[in-house]
Amino acid sequence: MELLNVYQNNYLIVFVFLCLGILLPVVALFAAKLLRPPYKAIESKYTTYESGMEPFHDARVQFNVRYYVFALMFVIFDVETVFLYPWAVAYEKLGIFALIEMLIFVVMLLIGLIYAWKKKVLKWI
Amino acid sequence: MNSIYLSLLVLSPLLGIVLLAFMPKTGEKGIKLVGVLATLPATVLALLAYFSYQGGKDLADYGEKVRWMQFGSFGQLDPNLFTVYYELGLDGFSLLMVVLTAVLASLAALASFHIKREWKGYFMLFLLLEIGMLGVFTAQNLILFFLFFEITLIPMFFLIGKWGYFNKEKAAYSFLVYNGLGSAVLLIVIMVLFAKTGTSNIEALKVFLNTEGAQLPTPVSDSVKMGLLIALLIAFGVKLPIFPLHSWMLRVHVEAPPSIVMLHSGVLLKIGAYGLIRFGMGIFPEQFAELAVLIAVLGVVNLLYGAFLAFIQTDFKMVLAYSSISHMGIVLIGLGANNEAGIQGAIFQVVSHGLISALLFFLVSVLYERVHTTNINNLGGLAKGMPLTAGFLLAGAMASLGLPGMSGFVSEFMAFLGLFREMPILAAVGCIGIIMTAVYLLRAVLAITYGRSDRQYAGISDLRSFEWAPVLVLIGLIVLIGVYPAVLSQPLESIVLGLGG
Amino acid sequence: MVQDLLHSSPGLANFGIFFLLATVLLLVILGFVTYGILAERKVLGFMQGRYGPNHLGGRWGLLQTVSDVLKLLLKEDIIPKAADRPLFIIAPVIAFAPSFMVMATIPLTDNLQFADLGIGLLYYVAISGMSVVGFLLGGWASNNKFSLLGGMRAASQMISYEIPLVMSVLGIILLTGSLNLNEIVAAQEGVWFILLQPVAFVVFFIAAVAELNRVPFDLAEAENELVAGFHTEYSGFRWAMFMLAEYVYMFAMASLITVVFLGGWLPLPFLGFIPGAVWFALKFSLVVYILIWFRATFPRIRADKLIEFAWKVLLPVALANIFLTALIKELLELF
Amino acid sequence: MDLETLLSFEWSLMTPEFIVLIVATLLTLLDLFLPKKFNRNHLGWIGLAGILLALVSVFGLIGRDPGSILYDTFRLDSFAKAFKILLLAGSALVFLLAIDYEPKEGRGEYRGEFFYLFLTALLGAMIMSSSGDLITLFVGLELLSISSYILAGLRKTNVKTNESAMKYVINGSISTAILLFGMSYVYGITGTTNLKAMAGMLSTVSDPQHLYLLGLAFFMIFVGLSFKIAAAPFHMWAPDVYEGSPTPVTAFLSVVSKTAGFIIVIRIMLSIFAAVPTGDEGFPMLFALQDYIGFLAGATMIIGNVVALRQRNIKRLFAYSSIAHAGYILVAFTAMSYVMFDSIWFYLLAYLFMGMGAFAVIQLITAKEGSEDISHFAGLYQRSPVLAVTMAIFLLSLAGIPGTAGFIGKLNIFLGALMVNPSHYVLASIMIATTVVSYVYYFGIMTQMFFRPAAGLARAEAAATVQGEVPAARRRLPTGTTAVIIICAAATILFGILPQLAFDFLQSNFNQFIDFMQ
Amino acid sequence: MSSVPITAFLALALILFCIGLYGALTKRNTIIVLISIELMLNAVNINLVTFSKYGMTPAITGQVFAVFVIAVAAAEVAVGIAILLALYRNRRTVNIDEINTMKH
Repeated sequence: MELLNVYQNNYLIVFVFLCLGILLPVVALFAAKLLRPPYKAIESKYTTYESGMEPFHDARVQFNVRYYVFALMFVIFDVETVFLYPWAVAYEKLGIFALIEMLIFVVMLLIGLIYAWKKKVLKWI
Repeated sequence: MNSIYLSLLVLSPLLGIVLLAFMPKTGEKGIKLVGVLATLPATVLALLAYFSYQGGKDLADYGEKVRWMQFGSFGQLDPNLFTVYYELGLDGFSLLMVVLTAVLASLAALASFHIKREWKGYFMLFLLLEIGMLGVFTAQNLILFFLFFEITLIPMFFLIGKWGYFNKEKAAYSFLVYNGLGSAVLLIVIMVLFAKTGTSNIEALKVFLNTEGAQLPTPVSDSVKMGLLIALLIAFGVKLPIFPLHSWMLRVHVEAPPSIVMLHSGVLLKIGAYGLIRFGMGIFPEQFAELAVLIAVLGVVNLLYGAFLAFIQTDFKMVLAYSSISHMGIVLIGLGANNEAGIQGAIFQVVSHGLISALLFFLVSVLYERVHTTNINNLGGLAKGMPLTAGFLLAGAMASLGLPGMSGFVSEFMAFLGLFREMPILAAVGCIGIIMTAVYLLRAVLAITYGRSDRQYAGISDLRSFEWAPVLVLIGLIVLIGVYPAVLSQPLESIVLGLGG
Repeated sequence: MVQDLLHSSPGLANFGIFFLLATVLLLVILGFVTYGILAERKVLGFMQGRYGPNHLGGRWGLLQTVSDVLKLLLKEDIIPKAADRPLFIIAPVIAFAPSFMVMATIPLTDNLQFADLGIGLLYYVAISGMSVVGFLLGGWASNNKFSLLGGMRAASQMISYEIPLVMSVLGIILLTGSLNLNEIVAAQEGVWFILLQPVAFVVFFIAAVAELNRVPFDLAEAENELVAGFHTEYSGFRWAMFMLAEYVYMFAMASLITVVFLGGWLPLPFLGFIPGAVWFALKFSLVVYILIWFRATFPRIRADKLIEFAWKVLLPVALANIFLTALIKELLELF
Repeated sequence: MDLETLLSFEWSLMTPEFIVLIVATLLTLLDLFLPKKFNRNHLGWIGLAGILLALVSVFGLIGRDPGSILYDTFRLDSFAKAFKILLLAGSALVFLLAIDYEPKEGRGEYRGEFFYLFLTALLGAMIMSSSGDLITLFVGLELLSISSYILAGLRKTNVKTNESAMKYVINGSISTAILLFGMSYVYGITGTTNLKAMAGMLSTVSDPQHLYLLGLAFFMIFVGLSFKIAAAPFHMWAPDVYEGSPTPVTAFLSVVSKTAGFIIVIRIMLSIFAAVPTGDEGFPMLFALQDYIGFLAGATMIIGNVVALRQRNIKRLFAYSSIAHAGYILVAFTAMSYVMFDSIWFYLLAYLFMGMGAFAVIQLITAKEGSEDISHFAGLYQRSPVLAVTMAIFLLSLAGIPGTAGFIGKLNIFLGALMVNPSHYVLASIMIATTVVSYVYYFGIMTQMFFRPAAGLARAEAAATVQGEVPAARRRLPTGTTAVIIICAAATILFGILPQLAFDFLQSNFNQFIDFMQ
Repeated sequence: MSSVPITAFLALALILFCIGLYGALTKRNTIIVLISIELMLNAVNINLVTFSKYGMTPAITGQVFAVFVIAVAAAEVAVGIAILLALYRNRRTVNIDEINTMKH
C-alpha cells in the first residue's frame, strides 16, 4: 500500500506540473489582456508578414518530401529505442546472450541507416 | 491377374498423340494418316479380346491392379483403406462398350478426313477423347472412372469449340457447364461413397453396401443411399440425357463436327446409360427398384418428347438429335422395367443406337461435305444426285425406327417386353413413341431422298474411297445384331443375371 | 515532510500542497529565466567586448529582463487574419507545458526533488519530445511561409537530434541499470559519468544544444533567413511563451546534464562539507555558462550539414558507444 | 541467460532461417555497395541460391526429432518442416520470375530491394511456420506483411501500384489490429503467450464468462487471419493488390503469402481453440464453431468464383480465383478430418505449381503485350503453342480437372469433408458447384488462347510466324520464366498422375503431424 | 490491490478499439484512417498491459508483447505513410474516396 501511494503521488506531481504548465500561459495571457491598454490595431497589422511585401499565395504549400522522410526515419529509430531501453536496464541480469542479440538487432538497424544513407535520404536537398 | 493388356488398349492412342506432337503442323496427309492409324491398335486389341472371350477366355484375366494413391495415413490400419488403385478390368457389358468405342473411334477418325483445318490439334484431342472413352468403360473403381469421364470432357470442349459450326463456342460452353455440373454431382456421389466406405472399387462397394452389418468407417443409412442414387440419376441423366437436362445435347449435335457427333452420340451419351446400369443398378439395387417407376416414366417422357419435337424440326441434325433423346428414352424404359428382358433391351439399345446414330451422322458428314447444308428443305431429291448416300440414309433410318432384322428392332422389342411385364399401361403409352419414331424419321428421310428437288446435284460425287469403310462396317454390324443378337446377348448373360430383378 | 506526504494516500490535500510547491519551483524557474537571459546578454557582451544591459536596475542591468517582460505584457495581442486561430492560440501552450513538466522529475539535491519516477530519464525524453508539436503547430497555424519553414526545420532538427540524444544516454543506463535519476546520481558516487562515458557526454551535449535550438543549431529561427522562424507571426505574451519555453528547457537540460553526467549534487572529493545544493548550482551554472559560451563562439551551422551530422555522425557514434560500453562491461565481469 | 545455456540450444534447428537471414542481409549490403552499373539480376541468382540452400537444409532436418529452442518460442515439428518446404519452393519459383521481371516503366532503382524484400517476407513466413509463441507468431506475420506492403508498392511512379499498396496497408493494418485484439483476450485468459502453455491453461476453462470472451477472441482472430488468406470477409484487398503489384509480387502474394496465411491459421486455431472445452461433454470449441468457419469458407468460394466471372483483367481474375482457392482450403480446415494436414499441404503444393506456372505465363504475356486484358491471350495458340498448352495445363489444374495435381488436391479436401461424421454435405456441394462455375472463367481464358484469332500486334507476329520468320515472342524466352513454366507444368502433371509421390513423402516423413501439439 | 477494477481497463480498451475501428472504416482522409488504426493497436496494448498486471496469472509477457506491438505498429504506419506519400505525389490526394481507379 505504501509503495502504491508513493507511486500514485509521484504521478500526481506530474499531473500538478502539467496543470501548472498549462495554467501559466493561460494566466499570463489573461493578465496581459487585463493589463494592456485598450487598442485598435490598424488593419494592415493583421496581414501576414512577408518582409514588407504584399502577401501572396497561401503559405501551406507542399513541402519538400525530405521533411516527411525524416519523420519516418524518426519513427523507426525512436521505436527501436523502445527495445534498447529495457535491454539496457536489464543488461546486468541478461548477460552475454542479450548482448549478442542486441548486437544483431543494432547491426540490422545500422544496415537500415546505411541503406538510407546510400539512398541519399539523409542528404538535405 | 495383372496383365497390361487393358492398359495397352486404353493408352494405345497416346502413342499417336506423342507422334503427332512431333509432326509439322502443315503435313495434312501425314497427320490424318497417323490419326487414323493410332486408333487401330485399340480396335484390334478390343476385337481380339472379344473373340478370345467368345473362344472361352475368362474376362477376369484381363484385370489389372496397381496401387495408385492412398489418402491419409491409414496404411498401418489397413492397406486398402482409402486407397485408390489403378485398376482396369472387363466384364461382358464393358467389353461390348469397349468394342463399340474402339470401332466407332476408328470410323470417326476416318470420317475426320472431312475436317478442314488444324488437323494436328484435332487429332491429338480426338485421340485423347478416345483414351477417355476407353478408360471410362474399363475403370474398375469410381475415382478412376471419374478421371476418365472428365478426360472426355476437355477434348470435347475444344473439339466442339474450335472445329464446330457457327455457334460453336456457345455449344461448347453449354456442353461444359451441363456436363461439368453433371460430373460435379457424380463426384459428390463418388466421394461420399469413398469417404464412407474407404474404397471406391465397384465390386467392393456392391458388397459393402448390400451386406448387413458390414464394417464401414462411417455407416451409410438407407436415406443416404437413396439420395446418392438420385444424385447419380441426375449426374448420368445429364449425360444420357434425360428430358429436362437435355438442351446442351441438342446444341452439341448441331454445332459439333459430324465426326465428333458420331462419337458423341455413339459413345459419350452411352456413358450415362453405362453409369446408370453399372453404378445405379449395381451398387444400389434396392433403391433402384424403388425408383424403377420413376425411371420408366422418365423414359416414356423422353421417348415421346423427343419424338414429337423431332417431328417438327427442319434441320436434319436436329431431327437426329431429338431422335437420340427419344431413343435414350428406350434405354430408360428398359432400365425402368428392371427385369432381365428390360435390362438386356436397354443394353442392346445402347449398342445399337451407338451404331445407328454413328452411321447417320457419318452420312450427315458426307452430305455436309458436299452440299454445305443439313436443312431438310434444301436437300430434296438426294436420291437422284447421290443414290448410294440416299440409300444408306434410308437404311439407317429403317434401323433406327426399329425395322425387324436390324438392331433397333431387337432392342426396342426387348425393352418394351420388359416394361409390359411390369407396367403395361406405361408401356402402352410408350408405344405411341415407337410409331412417332417411324413417322418423323420417314418424313425427314423421305423428304431428303425423294422430296422436291430444288438443287442441282450435278457434279457432286457420291460415296468415295475411304467413305465406304464406315458405312459398310456400320451397316454390317447393325444387320448382324439384328439377325444374330447372340453376339451381344452372350457376353451380357452373366451381367444381366446378376443385375436383374 | 515531503516523504510523509508521498507516503500518504493521494487526495485533494496532497494535490494542493504539491500545487503550492510546484508553484514555488515555477517561480524559481521564472527567476532563473529572468536572470538567465540577463546572464546570457552579459556574457555575450563580455565576450564580444561590449557591456550588455547596463542601464536598468543599476550598472548590472538587473531589472532589464523584468522590464522586458512587463513590456511584453502590455503589448497588443495580434493574431493574423490568415492564421488558423485555435491552433495559433494553443501552440505556445503546447510548446511551454512540456518544458515545465520535465522539471518534475529532476532531483536538484538528494532530498529536493518532486517526483521520484522509476523511469525518470525516459520520462524526460518522452515529455520533452512533445514540444516540437507546439513549434510545428505554431509555424503551421501562422500561415506564413517563414513560419512554416521554420516550424518544419525545427521539427526535422529536433526529431533528428532526439535519436542520438536518446541513444547516448543508453551507455549510462547500461552502467547504472536504472532509469531513475536518483539512482543514476547515486551510481556516480565514485566517478562521474563524464569520465566514464566521455563519448556519450559529447554526443549528448551536442544533441542537447541542438534540441534547445541554440546556436550553432538555431536554424529554426535563423533571423537572416527566416526572420524569426516559427514564431515570426507571434507577438506580445504569446511570443514570450515560446521564449519562456526555450529558456525553461535550457534550465531543464542543464539540470539533466548535471544529474546524468556531472554527478548531480555530489561534491568533489574532500569537499563534502559544502552542501549538495551548492554543488548542484555550481555545476548547473557551469553548464549554462558553456551553453552561452557556445553561442558566442560558434557560427551557425549550414542547414544541409545540420541533419546529416545527426544521422551520419552522432547516431553511429552513439550506437558504437553503447556496444563498447556493453562489451567492456562484459569483459570486466569476465576477468 | 549465460553463455552455456546459449550454447546448449540446438541452433542447427534454425539453419534454414539463418541462411535466409544471412542471404537477405548480404543482398542488402551488396545492393548498397556494388556500383550502379552492376546488373542487379545477379543478386537474384544469389538469393535463389540461398533459398535452395535453405531448402536443402530443411530436407536435412526432416529426419530430426521435433525440438524446440529459445524456451519453446521456436519449434521445429513436422508441421513446420512440411510447410517450410512449400514456402521455400514457392519463393524459389518467385525468384526465377522476379529475375526476368521487366516492367514497362523500367525497373528503376529498386531492383535490389525487390529481391531482399522477398527474402525478408519469406523469413517472416518461415518464422510463423515454426513459432510456438504468440509473440513470435505475430512478429513473423508482421515481417511478412510489412515486406509485402513494400513489395506491393515498389513501383512508386505507377498510380495503380500506389493505390493498391495503400489499400493493402490499410486493410492489412486493420486486420492486424483485430487479430491482435483477439489475441490479447486469449492472453488475458491464459496469462501466457506460449501456445502450448495456452492450450494447457485453456483445457481447464469452464467459467462461462471466459468462454464467452474466448468466443469473441475466436471471431476476432479468425476475421483478422482471413485477411492473410484473402478469405471473406477480408478479401477485398486481393483483386486490387494483385492487379496493381508487379507480377512476381502477385505470384508471391497468391502462393507464398497464402501458404503462410494458412500456416498461421492452423497454428493459432488448432493450438488455442482446439483445447477449449465447451458444453457438458467438453466438446472442443473449434469443433463447436465449425459451422462459422464453414460459412466463411462457403462465402469465400462463392464470392471468389462468381465475381471472377466478370473480370477482364487477367490478374484480377486470378485474384478472385485465388480467393476461391482459399475457400477450398478452408473447407479442409473446417472439416478437421484425419487428412486435414495432408490435404491442406497437398492442395497448397498443387496450388504452388499451378498458380506459379500460370503467373509465369501471365508475366510473359503481359510484359510482351503491355496490357493485362484477357483479350491479349487471344491467338496465343497460333503464336506459341507450347505456351498455350502449358497455360492450359495450369488452368485445367486450377479448375480441378482429373489428370492434374489440382484434381487430386480437391479430391483430398473432399474426402476430408465427407469423411467426418456428420459429413459436410453442404460445404462439399458448394465447393463442387463453385468449381463448376470456375470452369466458365478458366475455359474463358482457354477460349481466348485457342479459339480466338490474335489481335493487332499479336496478329502481325503470328503472320510473321507463318512466313517463317522468328517471331519476337520466341526470339528470347527468358531463362527464369521458362524454367518456372517447365517445372510447374511437369510438377502439375506429375502430381496429378502420381500423387502417391507426395503422399508417400508426407506419410513416411511427417508421421501424420502427430507432434503438432507435443 | 488496485482500486480500479480490471473491467474498467478492458472497457476502456474496447471503447478505444471500437472508436478506432469506426474511424478506420468510415473516415475519408487516409491519415485519419492510419491514426484510427493506431488507436486500435493502442487499445490492444492497453489490454495486454492490463492483463499482464491484473490478469489471473500476472506475467511480464504481456508487456513484452505490447512493446513488440508498438514497434511493429510504428513500422506499419511508417510504411503506410511512405506509400501514401508516393500516392500523393502521383495523385495529389489523400482522400480514400478518390483512390478508386481500380474497380469492379
